[in-house]
Order: sequence, then C-alpha cells, then structure tokens
Amino acid sequence: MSPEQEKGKTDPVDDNQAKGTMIPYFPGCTLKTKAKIFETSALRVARCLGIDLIELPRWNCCGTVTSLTSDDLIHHVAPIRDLVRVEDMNTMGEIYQEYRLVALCSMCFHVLKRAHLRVMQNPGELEKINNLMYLENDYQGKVSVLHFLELLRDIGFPKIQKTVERPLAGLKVSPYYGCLLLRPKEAAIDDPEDPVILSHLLEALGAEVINNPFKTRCCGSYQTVCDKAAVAELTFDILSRARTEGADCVTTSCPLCMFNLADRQKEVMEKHPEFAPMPVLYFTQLMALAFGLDESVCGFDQNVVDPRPLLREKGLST
Amino acid sequence: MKRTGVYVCHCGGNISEVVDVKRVAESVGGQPDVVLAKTHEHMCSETGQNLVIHDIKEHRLDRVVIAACSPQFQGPTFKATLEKAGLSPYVLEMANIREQCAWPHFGFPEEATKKAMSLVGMAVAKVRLDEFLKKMTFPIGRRVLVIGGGIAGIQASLDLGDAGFNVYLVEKDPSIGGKMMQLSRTFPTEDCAACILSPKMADVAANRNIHMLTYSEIENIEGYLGHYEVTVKKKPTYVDPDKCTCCGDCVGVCPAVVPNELEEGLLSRKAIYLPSPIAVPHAYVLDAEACLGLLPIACGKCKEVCDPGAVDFSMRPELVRFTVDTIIVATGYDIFDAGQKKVYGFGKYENVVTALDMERMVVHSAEGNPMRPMGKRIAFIQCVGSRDEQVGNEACSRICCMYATKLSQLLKRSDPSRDIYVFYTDLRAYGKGFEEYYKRAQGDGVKFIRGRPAELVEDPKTKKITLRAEDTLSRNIIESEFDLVVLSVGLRPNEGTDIIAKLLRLGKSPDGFLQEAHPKFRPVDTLTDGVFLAGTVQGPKDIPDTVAQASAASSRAIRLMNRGEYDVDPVTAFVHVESCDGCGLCVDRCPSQAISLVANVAVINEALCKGCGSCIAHCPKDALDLHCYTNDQMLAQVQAALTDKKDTDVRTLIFADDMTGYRLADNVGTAKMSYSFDSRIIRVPSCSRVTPKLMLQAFVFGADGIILCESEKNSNPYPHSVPTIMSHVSKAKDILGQVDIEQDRIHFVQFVTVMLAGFVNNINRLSEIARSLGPIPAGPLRRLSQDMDKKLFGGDHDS
Amino acid sequence: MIPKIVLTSDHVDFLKKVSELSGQIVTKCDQCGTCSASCPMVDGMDITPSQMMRLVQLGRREVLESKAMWVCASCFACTVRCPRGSDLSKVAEALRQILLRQAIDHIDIKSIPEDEIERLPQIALVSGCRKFTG
Amino acid sequence: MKEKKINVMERVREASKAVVTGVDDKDIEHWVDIHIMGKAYQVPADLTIMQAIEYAGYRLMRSCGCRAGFCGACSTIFRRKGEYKLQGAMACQTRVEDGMMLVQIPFSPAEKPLYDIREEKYDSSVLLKYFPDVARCVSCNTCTKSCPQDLQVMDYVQAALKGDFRGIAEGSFECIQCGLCAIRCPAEIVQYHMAQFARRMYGRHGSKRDKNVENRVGEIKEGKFNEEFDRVMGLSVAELRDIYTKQQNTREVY
Repeated sequence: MSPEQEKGKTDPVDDNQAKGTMIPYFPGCTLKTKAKIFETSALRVARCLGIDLIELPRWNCCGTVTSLTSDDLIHHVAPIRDLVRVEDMNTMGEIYQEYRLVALCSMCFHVLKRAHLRVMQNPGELEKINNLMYLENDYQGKVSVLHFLELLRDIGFPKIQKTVERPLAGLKVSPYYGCLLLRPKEAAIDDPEDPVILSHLLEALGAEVINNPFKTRCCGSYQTVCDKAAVAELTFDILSRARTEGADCVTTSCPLCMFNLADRQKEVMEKHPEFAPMPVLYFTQLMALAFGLDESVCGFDQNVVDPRPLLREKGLST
Repeated sequence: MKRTGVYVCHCGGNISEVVDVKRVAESVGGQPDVVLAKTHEHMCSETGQNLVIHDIKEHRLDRVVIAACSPQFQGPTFKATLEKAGLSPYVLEMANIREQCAWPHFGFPEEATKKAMSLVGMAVAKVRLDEFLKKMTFPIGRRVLVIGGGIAGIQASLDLGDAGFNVYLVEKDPSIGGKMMQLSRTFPTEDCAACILSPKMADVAANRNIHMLTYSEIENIEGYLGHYEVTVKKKPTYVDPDKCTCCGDCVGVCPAVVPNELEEGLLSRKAIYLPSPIAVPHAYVLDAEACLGLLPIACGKCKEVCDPGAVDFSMRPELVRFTVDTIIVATGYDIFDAGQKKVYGFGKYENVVTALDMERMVVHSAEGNPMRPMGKRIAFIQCVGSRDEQVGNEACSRICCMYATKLSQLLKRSDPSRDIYVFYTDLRAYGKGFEEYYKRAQGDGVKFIRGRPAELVEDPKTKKITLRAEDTLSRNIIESEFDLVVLSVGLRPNEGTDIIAKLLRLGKSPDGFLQEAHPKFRPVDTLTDGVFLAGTVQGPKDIPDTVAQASAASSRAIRLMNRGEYDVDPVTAFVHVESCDGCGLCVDRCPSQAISLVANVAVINEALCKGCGSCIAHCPKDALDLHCYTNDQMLAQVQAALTDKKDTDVRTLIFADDMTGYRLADNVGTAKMSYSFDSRIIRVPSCSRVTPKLMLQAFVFGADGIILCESEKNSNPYPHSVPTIMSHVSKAKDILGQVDIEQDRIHFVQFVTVMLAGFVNNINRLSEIARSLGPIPAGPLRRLSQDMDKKLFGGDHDS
Repeated sequence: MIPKIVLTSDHVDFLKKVSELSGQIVTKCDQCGTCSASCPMVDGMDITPSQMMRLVQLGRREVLESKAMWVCASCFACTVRCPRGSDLSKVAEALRQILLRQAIDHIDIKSIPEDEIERLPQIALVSGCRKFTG
Repeated sequence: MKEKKINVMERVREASKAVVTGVDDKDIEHWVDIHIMGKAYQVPADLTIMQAIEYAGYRLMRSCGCRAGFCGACSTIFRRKGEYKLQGAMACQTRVEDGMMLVQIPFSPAEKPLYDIREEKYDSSVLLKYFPDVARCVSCNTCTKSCPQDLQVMDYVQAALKGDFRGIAEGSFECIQCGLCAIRCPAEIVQYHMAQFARRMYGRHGSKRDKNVENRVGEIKEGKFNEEFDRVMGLSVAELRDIYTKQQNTREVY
C-alpha cells in the first residue's frame, strides 16, 4: 500500500475540510507520557470529525485535583494560568474567537472547569490570582472548558455514526464514568446519577452497551499511591459487576481510572485468583477502531490488558 | 389648626429595648399641631386603646398618630379605636417603628431612634392632611366556587351547602374523592379510607345546594370579591350518567387498554370505565384519549352493547359560566415523582414501588386478590422527595412517617413472617395518637433503622434489590437484599394549582405550595380578597388537618358573605374639579374604565375604581388625586423624610406597594435582617401611584435615590401597574438625564413577598450607589426644579 | 469504658475553624448517613463520614486522629447526594489541611518504592502529593 | 566635640575601601544607603552588591566565586525601597540602589541524588523516580520570578511532568545552579538538580552528537594532544602559577 493510500485510509477527512475547526486542547501531563495513546487516538478521531485540536502553548499541569478549602488560592493558579493561555491564543491571533478549551482527561477537565467556576463566582479571588500572576495577562473569564465527550455530543452522535466505517457490532462495552466527569453537579457533563453520554457514543459506534450499576462509582483515585489493596478491591467490584452484566470490556475517559482499572488488575488477581483479566480501553481507541483508523492509531498494543484477542474474536481486528 | 395626638408604643420591649421611645415622643412635641405626645407599654392593649379614646374626648384630638408595629398588624385595631371615639377611622396614621426600626436596626439604638423620629415626623406630616372619609360598603351574595373535589373540597362544600350557601364544586377527574379514594386505611386509627369517604361523597351528590361539575377544568376567573366570573370547561364523558346503570357490559367489549389511574398504573382499565367502585357521580366514563376513535367512530362496540342507550358519542365539551362571591381553592397535591431520585431506580427496577402503589397493593391483598407478590423482606425508604436539597425540596412532607408506620404494620400483621424495615432520618409522630401508633409498630416487630439509603442496585437475575445505608445509631454500613422496596414519596404542589394561582393572583411559599395571608392569624385566607385555601394546596397535611382547614376556609367564606355586604377602605381616585380642564387624557388610561368626562370634567366611578392611582401621573393639571394617598400627602411625607437629612447624609426613598413591597419590608424586619439606615419606606397602594413628578420633586427636596418596590407582575392585584411604572420611571430618568443627574438614582424592582434578601440587597446597593455618586450638585437641581413641569408635559400637550 | 466528654469553648473554636476552612455549615448536617452509605472508601475507614461530621459538629479534635479523611478519595459521591446540600469532601479536605498545614504529611513521597513510582502515572503522583503532603 | 568611636569593623572597612573601589572616599560624589542583613551602611552609588558588601567591611568566604556571573555562587535576595516584591540576583551582577535591603544565600540546602546516567532508562518515569517532588508543583511561577538568569523555570519543571527531556534541557540550558528557585519554591522542589540530571540524560540519550565533538574525541583518542598533555603535566607548581598570573593580567579585572 502506497503512503497516499495509507493516508486516505486512516484519514477519511473530506478534502474541502482538510483544515478543520481549530479548538484549543489541553492534554495534561499523563497524556504526554503513560496515556499517550489516549491523546494520539483522540487527535485523530477529532480530525475525522473535522476538528483540529490545537495543543495549548506553554500549558502547565492543572494540578489533577481541585483544592477544596475556602482560603486556598495557590492551587487554583495553575488551571487559571492555563485558561489565560487560551485567551492569549485569541489575542495573538493563533485562533479566532475560539474560547472553548477541550480536555480529554477527566481530572484535567474537572480541575479546569471548577477553577473557572470558582473565580467567576468570586471576583475577589480572581483579582488575587491575577495579581499573583503579574507576569501573565489577566484572566478575563471568557473560556468555556469542555470535555471531549461534550464536544462529541455537540457535534452530534448521528454525525459520528455516519463517520463509522467498521461498526463495533457484537462488542459488549460497559461505559465507566468514574467521578470527575459527573460530580459535583455544577461541573458535570451529564446527570450525576444516571449519565448516558458514553452510552450514546458507543451506540453510535455500533457497540452493544452494557449498563453497569457501578459506572459512576469511584475507582479509588489517588488512593492508589498509598493503598493499592483498597483500590484493587474497588476495581474488582467494578469489573466483576461489569462482567456479571455481560460486558466484554470497559471504556473510560481518565488515565487514572485507566491505571486503577487496568494496571491494578495485577493486584486484583493476587487477592482474587479467580478473577479473569478484562480489557479496559479509552473511548477514543474504540472510536478510532470504528472509524477504521490504523491499529497504530488505536494503540491496542499499549493497553495493559491486551484487547486484541477479544477484538479478533469479535471479528474487529486481524 | 389640627389637633394631633402622637402615641409611641414600647411594644413590651420589642421597640423600647432598641428605640428610645421617650426621645421619639419628645421629638414631635414641638410641632404646632401636635397637642400631645405620649409613650405607652402596649398601645394595642385595652388600656392603650382607652387612652386614645380618652384623649380624643379630653383633648378634642382630630388626628392620631400611633408609632408602633406595622399597620398590617394593628391598623384595623386602631381604626376601630378611632371609630369608637367617634372619629373617622381614616384620620389615623401609623409610624412603623417596630418592623422598620427596632427590628432591622436592633444593634444600633442611636440610629434606630433617629430613624424612628423621622418616621413619626413623616406620619405627623401625612396625618395633618388626612380627610374625614367613611368606609365604603358593597353588597355580596351567597355563591361559592370550590376548586377541587378531594376530601378538602368535599368537606368545604358540605359545610357551605349545609349552611345554605350555593356551591359550585369543580373537579378535574370524572369522580370526586381525590387521593383519599386511593388509600387503604388511615393512620392512626386504621379506618378503611374508602369506607369513611364514600358516605361524604354521597352527601355531596345529595346536597341540593351543591352543584357538582366533575371532569371539568377552570378555564378562566375574572373579577373581585363579590363578583368573580368563572368559566369552566366540562369535558364530555360520552356516557349519560342518568341513563347508565353501571352494568359494565361496555367494559367487556372495549378493546382499548390503558393504565388505571386509580391503581397508579399497576393495573389497567379499558377506555370506557368506572373511575372507582365508589365513584360519585356513579357512572361510566369514556376516556376519549384512550378510545380507538370517536370522530369518526372507529369501533363503537360500547354503544352497541349498551342496553339503556347511555353511550352518546355526540357529546361535546361544554363551557359553563357562572358568577360567585367567594372562592375556596382545594386543588390538593401530587406525589413526588420518584423517578427524579435516580439513585433509587424507580421505574427501572420492578421491585421498587411508591407508597401509593403500596396502598393499592394492600387494598387488593385485603380484598383477597393480590396484585403482585410482595415477598417476605420489605424495606421502606423515608423522605423520598422531601427534606432533600438534591431534588429541590427542603420541606418535610409531614405524613410519610405515619403512612409508612401504617403500611408496615398492615403488612406485618397480614403476614407476621415478613421482615419489614423502615429506613428513616427522623421519625416524626407529632399528632394525636401518632406516637402510640409508632410504638405499636415497633411492638409488632417492624424494624426502624435510622439512616437514609444511598442507593439501590437490582440483581440482574433475581431482580432482588440490594440496599445500602448507614445505621447511624450503630455506625455500621448495612448492605442487604430485599424483595421489595417501598419509597415513601413526599407531597408536591398539584400541577394544576399553578393555573389557578395565576388566575387568582395567589402567592407561593418557598416550598411551592400556596401562601396563606398570615402564617399564624390568617392560615386559610389569601391576600386576594374572598379567596381561601383548604387542604394540601397550602402545604402537606394529614386528613384530620385537611378536614379542619376545609371547615375553617368555609367558615371564613361564610363570615364574609353572611352579612350581605362588606366594607372596603375608600381608597379611590377623585378629581379637583377646579383644576380639571376636561382634556380627557386620563379617560383612556384608566385600566378599570372608571373615568369618564361629564360636562367637560373628569368624573370617577367609585364602584369601578380600584384605587391604584396610576391615572394621576397622566394629568398635566394635577387635577387627579387619590384618597388616603393625596398628592399633598405624598409630598408632605417626602419632605418630612428629608427634613432631618444632614449634608453628609445619604437618604433614599423606598416606595413600597401595599401588596408586596410593604409586607416584604415587614418580613425583613420580622426576620431581623439589617439594612441601610439611609432608607425611608413610603407606603403606596401601587407604585404606579408614584408619579414621575413626585420622583423628581423628591430629588429637588434632597433625596439621593429612589426605589420603587412593586409586586411581581403575576401576583400583582393591578396587572397593568408594571408597564405603567416602567413608563413612569423611564420618563423620570429621561428628565434626570436631560439635566445631567445620574439616572442610576432611580431603581424599579419587582418582588414577591419571600424575596427578603433581594429587598435588603437592593436597598443597600442604592445606598452604595448614592454614596459613590455623591450629592446632586446645585446646578442640575436648580434646572430640574425650574423646568420640571415643562419637561413632564411638554410632549404630551403638543401631541 | 465509655469516655465522658466535657464540652468547652475549645470545641466551639474547632468547629468554627473547620467551618471556615471548608466553607460549609457543618452544623446543618442532620446525620442521615447518606454520605456513609454512598462512600466507596468507607470499608477502609475507622469512623464513617457521617461520624466524622458529628465529631466536627461537636468540635471534637479527636477527629484529626481518625483515618477517615485520609481514606477519602474526593470522589464527591457524598457531595451530590447530601440532602442538606453540604459538601463533605470540603470538610474532609479542611481536616486534612489542618494537619498538613502543621507540616504533618500523610505520606512521604520519597518512601514510595522506586518500582512503584515507575509504574504510577504522573496524574497519580501529582494528586497524591496534593492531597497527602503539605 | 565628641570623639568618633572607631570599632574593628570600621577599621576593616577603611582598610578595604581602596581595594574595592580603587578610589578615595573624598572623591566619591554619590552615595547610597543600604541595609546588609538588617544593618545600615552608606556605600558609593555605583558598586555591585558584592562590592558593596566588601566596601562595608565584610569578607566573603562563601557567596563569591567567579565574580563574572557564571558560577552562580553569589546568590542574593533583596527588596528595593518601597517595593513589596522580593528579588533574587547574583551579587556580582547587580548594582546597589538606595534603600536596598539584602542578604546573601551562599548555599541552597538540597540533596543531590546519586545516579549513573549510562544505566538509567531514558523515560519520563525516571525523572519522578529521582525527583518525585516535581509532582508537587502548583504552577505558581515563583521559581521563574526568582531566577536571576531569567529562565522560564516553571516551564521546564512542567516539562519534567510531561517527561519532556529536551524541554527541560533547553529550558534550563543557562542555569547557573544558584539555587534561588529552590529556596523560594512553595512546593519545595529542587529545580536545578532535576534540570541538571535531565540535561545529562538528554545529552547522553536524547540529543544528537555534534560532529565537532565526535571529531575532537577522535583526535584525543588518536593521541593528537598527547605531547601537550605531557608538557603541562610536567610543569612545576611555580611554573603553573606563573602561567596563570600572566593569563590573568591580560584579562579585565572585575
């Protein structure tokens, strides 16, 4: 296959739309390292939908968790500084009137959005933060932080369905939302107790959606640093339940959920020898697969629990 | 020279602990027409009132100022006092130094005292110009509309009907009976609900004074106390109730099956059905929406089998119009939509039901034909949709504790091998016999666990429900499986109530139920004259409370109607004939069509005039005026409010409408919420009475800012007033702009009586604005006072 | 042995401190236990979240010796369910911060085994540092 | 007239004046008042901080190195008159100003981990392995603000979180290891040690070898400079000192 053909295959973008809508995008530290495949697949599927996600220049780590005390501002400086970069992109003319900022990682999304909400509700705090960051431009509050899933919802699931080349027929996927996309209410992308956004996406991809009553239950988050056992137990509960409900694999949108659900299966099996490994995939990997993109984009070789045998069994991979 | 007596009340310390009442009394002593100024411990007591009567006679007083609580509270008392002493009740003014001084400024005695002096000064200035008016009297008939045919509406109708009043009872369902008809037994006595209700329903049907309109909805209500014009839309039942023998043959042949409302959808019914075995009127109904087709007839089988020929497809909706004198609103409640509480999976899990479902299941089990298996392990979850900010209802629904106690006992007693758990947060057994009933349930072995379950999860195979809760008494997490989980759903305002509330301009309390006129002393009255509340439309309550309130509402209605006439304050517009040049500008502007031109002079029809005062602004000659709130009086109050203002002071005037603004200020005071001392509240019937001229004059006399506080449009007794005020305000602002005075000095805000914080914020904000703007410079003020009349009516006269 | 509690003004001060730091009116909690039953980490706690709230309501500093706030994963399950609209995660954070601000760290990042650090994603370490070190 | 009391420190100061400035006090027209460690001094207006300290009579045992802005030894923190901001600078590169308050930071206490760059995996995790404190960064940017070299310190710390060795190496290339960033960091990160490690790793594993370096290494290995090495190694201490002094004399004195 020639390079041209190769390109045509992996990039079914209409030539007229070769330059898609440019939207600033915040990767977050883990997407540049351990979750590289999440970024790669997301950027490519976005292109297929006519969106060019432009990496925010000079972005810094958002902090991953929101500081919750009333008097602490220093931990909100990082996310606000990132939001300043979005406004800078507009003033510098790198993008035109585009104040949306797309995040992929649930934690980044949560922190950026809550920081924005907090300073918008407390102008005094914004003033202090702006003052501390006197080397930067002031944050004007124009940015609207979006999770990639929200962007997909805005694009419309019917459109996504049209882009699908290889429907994920027969693949039983259980969506896992975790916490930070849904809670608290003011920063949620969907109903905190009964989210549907991933189900709608998976249905558009042609997969069979398996509802897991524990889809919003916490994976243990940062407790994984000091309490592996507790996290493994939660992973065991979540994945076992998904299997009971009939799922083949689980999909998520957070690198930390991914680590806890996938990497910690090792600890699960030490405690529960009967536990059979279950593949956990980023939703963008499944999108890439359904869009007919190359396996190097899908990056299944980088998943801790190799999904390829399952995909082959379902006739979705060679 | 007028002879005014001023009385400053201690209010048993309520006022005197903050305000130096003695200084307040002394402060007006110097005014030429103030004959005496006294203080008293309790002005509203008999000794206080006698003091006034004595002084009126002894000192030949012809004007009285009482500085005490809000006129909303004791105004009627003191009016009666003046009448007893042979004076017109309208030469009384009250200075509200409790709600507007002592309470909101309780931490600042000096400021409160100064403000009190100012308020008394304003009252003295106004009372000087009071006229010797008489009460107006209007005739009233004996017709009542009762909206809602539940137990509240039934009880109210029976009381009124028995007392000889004519009742129109309007019910939206095909049968009266309401929610009570669905219940199994009533707590704590365990009477069979249907058994005690059905005789009352039959009484309604039998009462010749009660005209029942079932399957009917209110289309429109217009008018006022003594003359409410009602339009009701009666839906066709397609079955002639007089011919129907209730044989049930039609049901057998009807092919259309829909969920049965009486059974909460747990059972089905046909399109043609008997609403309930105890339905009143007792006749079949054909549900047009469920029927396969009436126009044209698609099936018609029911008509074919009906021997008496009761089925009549030619029936059409009917508009019924009638006039009543008073109205009782008894539209009841809906149960909370349990599907909203998503963690409990109602609607998703087949073994999660509401308590009302359970009532029906218990009824059918008792009759020996259970609807569905109930299992051995049953859990009740309390406070579903109540006391829960996550679903937007902070209030307690009051009845759930006891109905769960009742249902759990009934279930346990009918099968003692059942394991029944009630998960509660607080168990409230406050009523007569309730605590004993709760104890009995505990004795019967029902287990009460103090903890609110967080989530329910269904087993995909067995369909059993796993419940997770903390036993907060032992601090353990309980995770157990149940065969059935019952959600004790709370009470929410009935959806249909909204329309009625809008038509009758009724306010809502924060919980969404309708607001009574006073929580303590007028619990069934509303702020709309002649409209009363009965039952759960006012808030959750059990059956005895509902019945008691229904009787109270009917008695309040009877009190109004029984005399054959009622009194109103003579707040009507009048014309200064000598000034009127017959231009007629006012005629079209009156929303009640109360003004006409007779012999080239404007004449007011007092029966039609509602006293809003909105016409006054339209007269270029200042010939229109309003009794009790005359132009001179308004100006005198404004001047008095500004006389003690120092150069460094900021002074804002708050015009507050009687319906909402003034009551809101009272509520703020009662809540002891503090606001700026700079403000002086001036009561008006509606802010549409505040003319642009008055606003501008206020600035000339030294005001720094003005707020007009008016009832929000939907609860305003004068529906036209909001646009009128807007045009007045924009006119005044225009002129301010022309003379370079900041337009931000005038604010217009719409309120409902619960917006306490909003009221305070607006007052404080205006003070801040005025402070930051600084005093109005002399130049613009001079120009304003010189050109005011020209600017106000220049345009109008040209056109 | 049932310990006797003597309530003093110190208890009031502690309640005030936690209330200010968390921005929550802790006394509003009516101990319904929804938080505890919602908590995914409760199995590893020595006191339940609602008990933690109770101790704070009474201003009892012993709450700082408990594990509960360190086991909290800030998943906000309690936050979205609290019928009184309290944000428990903020109360737990306040308790953590009271200790962290006294330079009492919950974990020593240098003590995490090197192979575990190599395995953990950045996101885990950053969040761990934020929540467990001052 | 009251006799002026002269203490030991003032005598030292008198003695060192000419040494520092080469100019007699009488000829100096402009003076500034400064505070060194809380004590007031009047010094000639055009001195660097380092010269001013010495003019004031202090002898610098530490906090003094190349005197040319390269070695990073003379870290100083100071506040200007009327300013709330705390500044950092190299004492040898910054002039005193009237009202300045200053103190030397001769050493930033920080442990340097032991590593063998040949053995380490060239992977993002290695940075966190040796410097897990990097994960504590709150992006407050204080490090950048305090850097006397005007480096974007925060940016290279963030690059470390992203595992971007090249970003760190290029971002920290002009770092002089003065430690002012680490002293001021609220997250107690040791930025400059981490950056040094990253530069070394990048040099070893990441960057392309430069052709000139390759050539020179080849030449050394081939023995092209053996003769010169032997000559220098054979010199006596006196000869070496002589060469050094001559070399110094040809350069500008700072």
